[in-house]
Amino acid sequence: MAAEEKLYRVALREALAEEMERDDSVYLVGEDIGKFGGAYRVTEGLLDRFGPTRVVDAPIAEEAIVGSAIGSAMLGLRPVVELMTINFSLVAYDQIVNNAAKIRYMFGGEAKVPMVIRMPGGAGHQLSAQHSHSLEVLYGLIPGLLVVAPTTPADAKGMLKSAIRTDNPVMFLESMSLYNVRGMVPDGDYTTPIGKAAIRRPGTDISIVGVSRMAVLAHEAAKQLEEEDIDVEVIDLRSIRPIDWPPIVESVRRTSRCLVVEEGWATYGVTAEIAAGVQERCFDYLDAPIRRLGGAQVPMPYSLPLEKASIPTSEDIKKLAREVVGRKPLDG
Amino acid sequence: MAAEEKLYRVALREALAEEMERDDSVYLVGEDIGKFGGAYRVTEGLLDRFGPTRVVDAPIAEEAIVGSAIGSAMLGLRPVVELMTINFSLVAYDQIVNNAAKIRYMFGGEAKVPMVIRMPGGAGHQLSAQHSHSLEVLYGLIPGLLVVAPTTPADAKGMLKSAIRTDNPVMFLESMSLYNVRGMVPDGDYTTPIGKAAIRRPGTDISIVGVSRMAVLAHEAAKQLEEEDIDVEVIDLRSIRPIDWPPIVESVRRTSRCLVVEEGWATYGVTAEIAAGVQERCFDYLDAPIRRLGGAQVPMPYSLPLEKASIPTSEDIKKLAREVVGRKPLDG
Amino acid sequence: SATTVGLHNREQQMVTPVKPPAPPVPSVPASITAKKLELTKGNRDFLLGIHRLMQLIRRFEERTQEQYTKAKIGGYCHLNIGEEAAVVGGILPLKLSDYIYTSYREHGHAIARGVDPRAVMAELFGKETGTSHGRGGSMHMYDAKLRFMGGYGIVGGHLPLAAGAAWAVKYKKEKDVVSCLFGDGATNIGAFHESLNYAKVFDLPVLWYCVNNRYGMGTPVEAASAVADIYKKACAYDMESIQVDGMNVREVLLRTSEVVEKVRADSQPRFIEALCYRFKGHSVVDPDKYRSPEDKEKFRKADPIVAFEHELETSGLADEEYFKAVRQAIDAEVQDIIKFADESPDPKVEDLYKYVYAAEWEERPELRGNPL
Amino acid sequence: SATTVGLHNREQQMVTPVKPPAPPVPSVPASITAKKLELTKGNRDFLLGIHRLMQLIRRFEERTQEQYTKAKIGGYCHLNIGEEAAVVGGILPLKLSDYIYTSYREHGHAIARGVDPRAVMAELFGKETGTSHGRGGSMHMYDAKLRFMGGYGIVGGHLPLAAGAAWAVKYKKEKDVVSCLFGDGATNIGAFHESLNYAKVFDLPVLWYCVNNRYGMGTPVEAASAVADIYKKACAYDMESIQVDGMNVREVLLRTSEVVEKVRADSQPRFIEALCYRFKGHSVVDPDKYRSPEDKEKFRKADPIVAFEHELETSGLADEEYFKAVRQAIDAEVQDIIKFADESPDPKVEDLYKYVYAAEWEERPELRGNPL
Ligand SMILES: Cc1ncc(C[n+]2csc(CCOP(=O)(O)OP(=O)(O)O)c2C)c(N)n1
Ligand SMILES: Cc1ncc(C[n+]2csc(CCOP(=O)(O)OP(=O)(O)O)c2C)c(N)n1
Ligand SMILES: [Mg+2]
Ligand SMILES: [Mg+2]
Repeated sequence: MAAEEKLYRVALREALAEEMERDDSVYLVGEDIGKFGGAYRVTEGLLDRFGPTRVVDAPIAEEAIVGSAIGSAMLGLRPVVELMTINFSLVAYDQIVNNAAKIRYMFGGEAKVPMVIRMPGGAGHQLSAQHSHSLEVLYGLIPGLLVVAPTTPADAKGMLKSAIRTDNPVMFLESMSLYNVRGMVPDGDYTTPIGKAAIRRPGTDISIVGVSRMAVLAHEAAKQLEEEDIDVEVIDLRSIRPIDWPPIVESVRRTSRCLVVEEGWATYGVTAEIAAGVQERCFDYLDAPIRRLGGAQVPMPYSLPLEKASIPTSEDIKKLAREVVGRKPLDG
Repeated sequence: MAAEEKLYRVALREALAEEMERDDSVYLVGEDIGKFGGAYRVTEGLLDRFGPTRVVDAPIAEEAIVGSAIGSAMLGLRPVVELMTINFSLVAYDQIVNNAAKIRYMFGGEAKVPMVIRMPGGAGHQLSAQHSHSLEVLYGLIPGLLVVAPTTPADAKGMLKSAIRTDNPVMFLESMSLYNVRGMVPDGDYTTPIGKAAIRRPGTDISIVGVSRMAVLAHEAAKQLEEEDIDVEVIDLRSIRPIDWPPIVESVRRTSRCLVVEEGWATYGVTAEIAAGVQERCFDYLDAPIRRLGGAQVPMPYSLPLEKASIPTSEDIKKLAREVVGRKPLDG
Repeated sequence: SATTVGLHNREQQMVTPVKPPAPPVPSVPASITAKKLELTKGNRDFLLGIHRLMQLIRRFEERTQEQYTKAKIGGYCHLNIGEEAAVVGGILPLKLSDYIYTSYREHGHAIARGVDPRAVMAELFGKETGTSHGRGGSMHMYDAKLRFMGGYGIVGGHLPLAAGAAWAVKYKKEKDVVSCLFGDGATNIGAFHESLNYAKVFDLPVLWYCVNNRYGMGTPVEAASAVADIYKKACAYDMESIQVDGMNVREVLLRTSEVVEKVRADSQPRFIEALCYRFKGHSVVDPDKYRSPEDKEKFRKADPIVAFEHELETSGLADEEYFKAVRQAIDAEVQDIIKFADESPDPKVEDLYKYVYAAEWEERPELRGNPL
Repeated sequence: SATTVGLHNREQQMVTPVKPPAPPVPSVPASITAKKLELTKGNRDFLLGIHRLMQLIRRFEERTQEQYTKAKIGGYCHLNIGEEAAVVGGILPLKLSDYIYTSYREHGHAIARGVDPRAVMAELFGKETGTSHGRGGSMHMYDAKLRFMGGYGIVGGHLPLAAGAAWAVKYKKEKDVVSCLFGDGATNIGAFHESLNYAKVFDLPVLWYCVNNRYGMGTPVEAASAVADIYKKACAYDMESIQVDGMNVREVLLRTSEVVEKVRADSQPRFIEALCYRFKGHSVVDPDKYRSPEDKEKFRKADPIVAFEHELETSGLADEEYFKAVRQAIDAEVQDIIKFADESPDPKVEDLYKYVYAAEWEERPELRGNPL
């Protein structure tokens, strides 16, 4: 298939525009997504193209933004909400958990809530404590939600289309640090399924599962570890809920070693579930404990050196991967 | 030490009253905790005893309740907030995560937030989807918070006193289903430390770690399993953040088998962290994968039979414990 | 009893003589005018229909309380007793094409809307035949056909949804009104503010309908709200707002009707406060010790059903014998309703995971979590 | 430069002749009356002190923008340029025993309060000598001694805290006022509503001070708020509320002073809207394409510093030469401030976990999570 190199943010924009063209019931709502062009410029130009009924600049009122999107979805529209960052989703957390995720079930299947909430997360921009969150687990925990975290422009576009088209509420977790990443994006209309992990690199010595941007870092680390003769299989989790266990399990059974990496706090983080689930499913195959890497367990500090010390790097991944690979198996 | 049998709710009430007597800066705030007596009658009688300045009936405005408590704590008071149930804490989630937990750090240690947020969680009362949540993990995840879940009247009293006395924000997770539980409560002033798990029953065949009410159920299950010659060690997690690893690790290294149980959703739940952490720390000692048990991954249904099918029972615990114990070790 | 089934087409119906047993919701004239509410012979059937609906709600709720005591019903359970005029008067003026969002105190709301009372009771019993197939219970009734968009349990949490429904109506260039019912206590929470502002900023056709029953649990309005006259809060949104006597069903009907049609005409949100009184405790298990007997007695004297009966009697439209017959008929009807609920089947346990997700994700095993 | 250190005891000080370089915050008379603000010789020092403070904030912010471009400062960074009258006028009338809560747009707020501008700049540079020891940055300044209770980044999120601080003041039977500053956009979020209602219900001594700079990011007030005159929103809380010309520092000082003392006297919350204009983009990286050049030009003509200088000049209290000297002195001062920040040490990486918890839980290893 023909493809072209594009920015992650542009791939997202294309998905939005194409879905809006395709389906009149799709509209966008968020703070400063129109005239301002979007805090991270994902929606730039869409107001001019689709007008203020379909690209809605909302007041700073996340409960109303998310809640009204839910209400409109119950009436058959397909809202795509942009929350400026994941940090502000906490104000709307009740709406997401108690309404978006539950309406279908608590009304016995009589209603549905086809909507997407897009928002960037992550740290690394000196935004300090209140504005540097990963928090995927807050949404991964909730039955009724689908939760994805694409890491490539191609996935960003394809998964956003899938998210818009499904009849379920989807939390679409972008990463501030990925908006400027380039990658090949297939031409034309395509979707990338929700619920599927991606093997980014095959390998035989260790399986590294990366969450969101950490999948990208894990890939970098893997390339460098090659020089040390460590052959890493890199799995991009992509789908936080549901978790795509089969490729992870197949991989770990093959490599017998596993490391899981996330940018946020690992204690009670996404990596906890992956590690717990892998040991359940691969117990007899493991030659070393599954290790986890996450951000420092602090509210994110502003100071650049402190912030740097708080976010996992590919060096950290390499170090831990070496440890896991170096660990003698039980019968070794 | 002399002791007396008391209800869990009464033990809590005593802790509140005694701490209010001891320290003028302690006050209570919440919805209907005064005239109404508290939705679960924990604060009954305290308004008469301490007056409306120290037992504050607040409007239905959880952000204001929690946020104002934080503000008052910054000025040296020691608020004890009652949120009617954990479900309503979602509306105040931003206040808890972005203010209570972060204020000290983001202001470089210049401020502190000595406060307690008490709230009951759990299911089993046909309260359906929006009112049946466990969600310990939402708070366990957050650096800056201490999070406890006492299961006995003695712990309820002693840990509440510790929570009120520490200079840190404490999420104090009660359980609707435990309010009417009786247990011996020591006389006089005592505290039970935060951050410590409790071995409820020693055993040699399997370690079961229970979260909140599931520690009680695990204990019941253990007694019954005795008849099947399965000797269970029961660990009551008690402290969600921090996790008290040493006794858990010591136990699992001894029994070589581990089961973790929570009432809420296990995927991305508290049990994920415990299982992940145990396999990291006890890898060479394990004879079977660590298993987890949690509630059904559904918004809680109202229907009694459906609800029953959604909440772990001691039968479920027994069944899984048998499986874990029955599982042949690697070299078996 | 087939006659208790909700009327989905009541607008098309002619005004016919109402004899008990009758459909629970009276045939509503195309528009409710002062003339239509005059205590005249010509209006008799409609007026008696309203009375009957109020009585049905009252009796339904009384029996609900009793069934709760018998453990046929569980969970939180909030009754509309005392609020019948506010409820019926607030809901009947809506067209069937209009939408309703409401709170957990909603049995009467559903019945007034025409939702089959058997389905309401069955939901309370947690049965598959319930409005939400037993998944929702007392707080979460739903009827898509009647655009009864649900009862919600988080105070204030449904107000943003109502704004969004109105957004959708406008988006689709339709002329429906979204009515959002909530309590006095709900006006103190953030979502209230955000929603009203949102509705005004985007000219959304919402009727914000506050049932001020003077208490949020044990807290009187004036202890929780800086402004005791709730309707005045609309000033912060530059929104037309009125207070109506929520004990007087004819007043509520008339004024709500006027407001609904204004909203429809200009797609501007408006606010109504219906002042009434919660006769029972907050929920069926509330011992209600925080209100003085005098206070309760005072309001009991203004019982909206008694007051309406008095009007009907004084104007010669009905007499005590008629009321007695209605009560008896309703007794029997509610008995049937309970029987229906009681005899209905529970949801199947194997359907536990049904409805968590829609469409291609429905009941997918990977969404059941750890398949232990 | 020792002279730039914040004055912690300015109330006790006598009004002394102000010659640059001088303390950034002028000595404030015990009460700011109309008389004290008259453009007379007797008030000269005080008035020039105010002018100087406004200039300091202006220059500080200009250099902040520049330092950001040089990557000395990171993160989100919001300036007070254009808001100097609203900021200085809103903050100086507070006693040093009063409390301040504010938003992320706060450099000028901190400086006006008397926080050492070197510590403010050092915080922007992420240094250990910063107000928050480099942990907070632009959005999270704090100074316990000056009761500057912090800058907060979640829109509206600090309003409940301010209500709580006022609760504590009342609880302790003290007579302090809590001033809470926030933007126009913040008045649309739920926490705003909850906090104002809360403050009124409990008679809390809060001054709600809205800096209406006419935009929330790219969104003009009237596009986001149902009521464009923000001060009118206080009607929903039965709260006294005024709008002041936030480009006129003397008006702001006078009227704020009156309101602060009213709040102190009767422990009733009050509301002030200071109408001004954000001269720069929302943050230093905002290209600000959404406002017309004409609009910007219009407001630039009303520059609050220029306007004040004009008053001072017309009344013969100062002349262009003086203003030039002040500017030069401030240039040098801010240069020193930057130097201080630049030369200050970074926080130590080994202190990463310090301050997560207080007291017995500080730096406990089990709270670092998985010790990998
Ligand atoms: C956010 C939230 N906080 C608290 C509750 C608990 N609660 C349920 S009903 C209620 C009182 C509501 O009062 P009002 O809005 O006047 O409605 P009413 O019950 O009188 O109909 C409270 C506090 C809740 N459901 N949601
Ligand atoms: C809850 C929340 N939503 C969104 C944001 C992103 N944001 C930061 S500042 C801002 C605009 C605030 O406008 P206003 O209150 O007028 O203050 P100003 O920036 O003009 O001083 C927005 C939307 C945020 N910080 N918090
Ligand atoms: Mg009420
Ligand atoms: Mg603004």
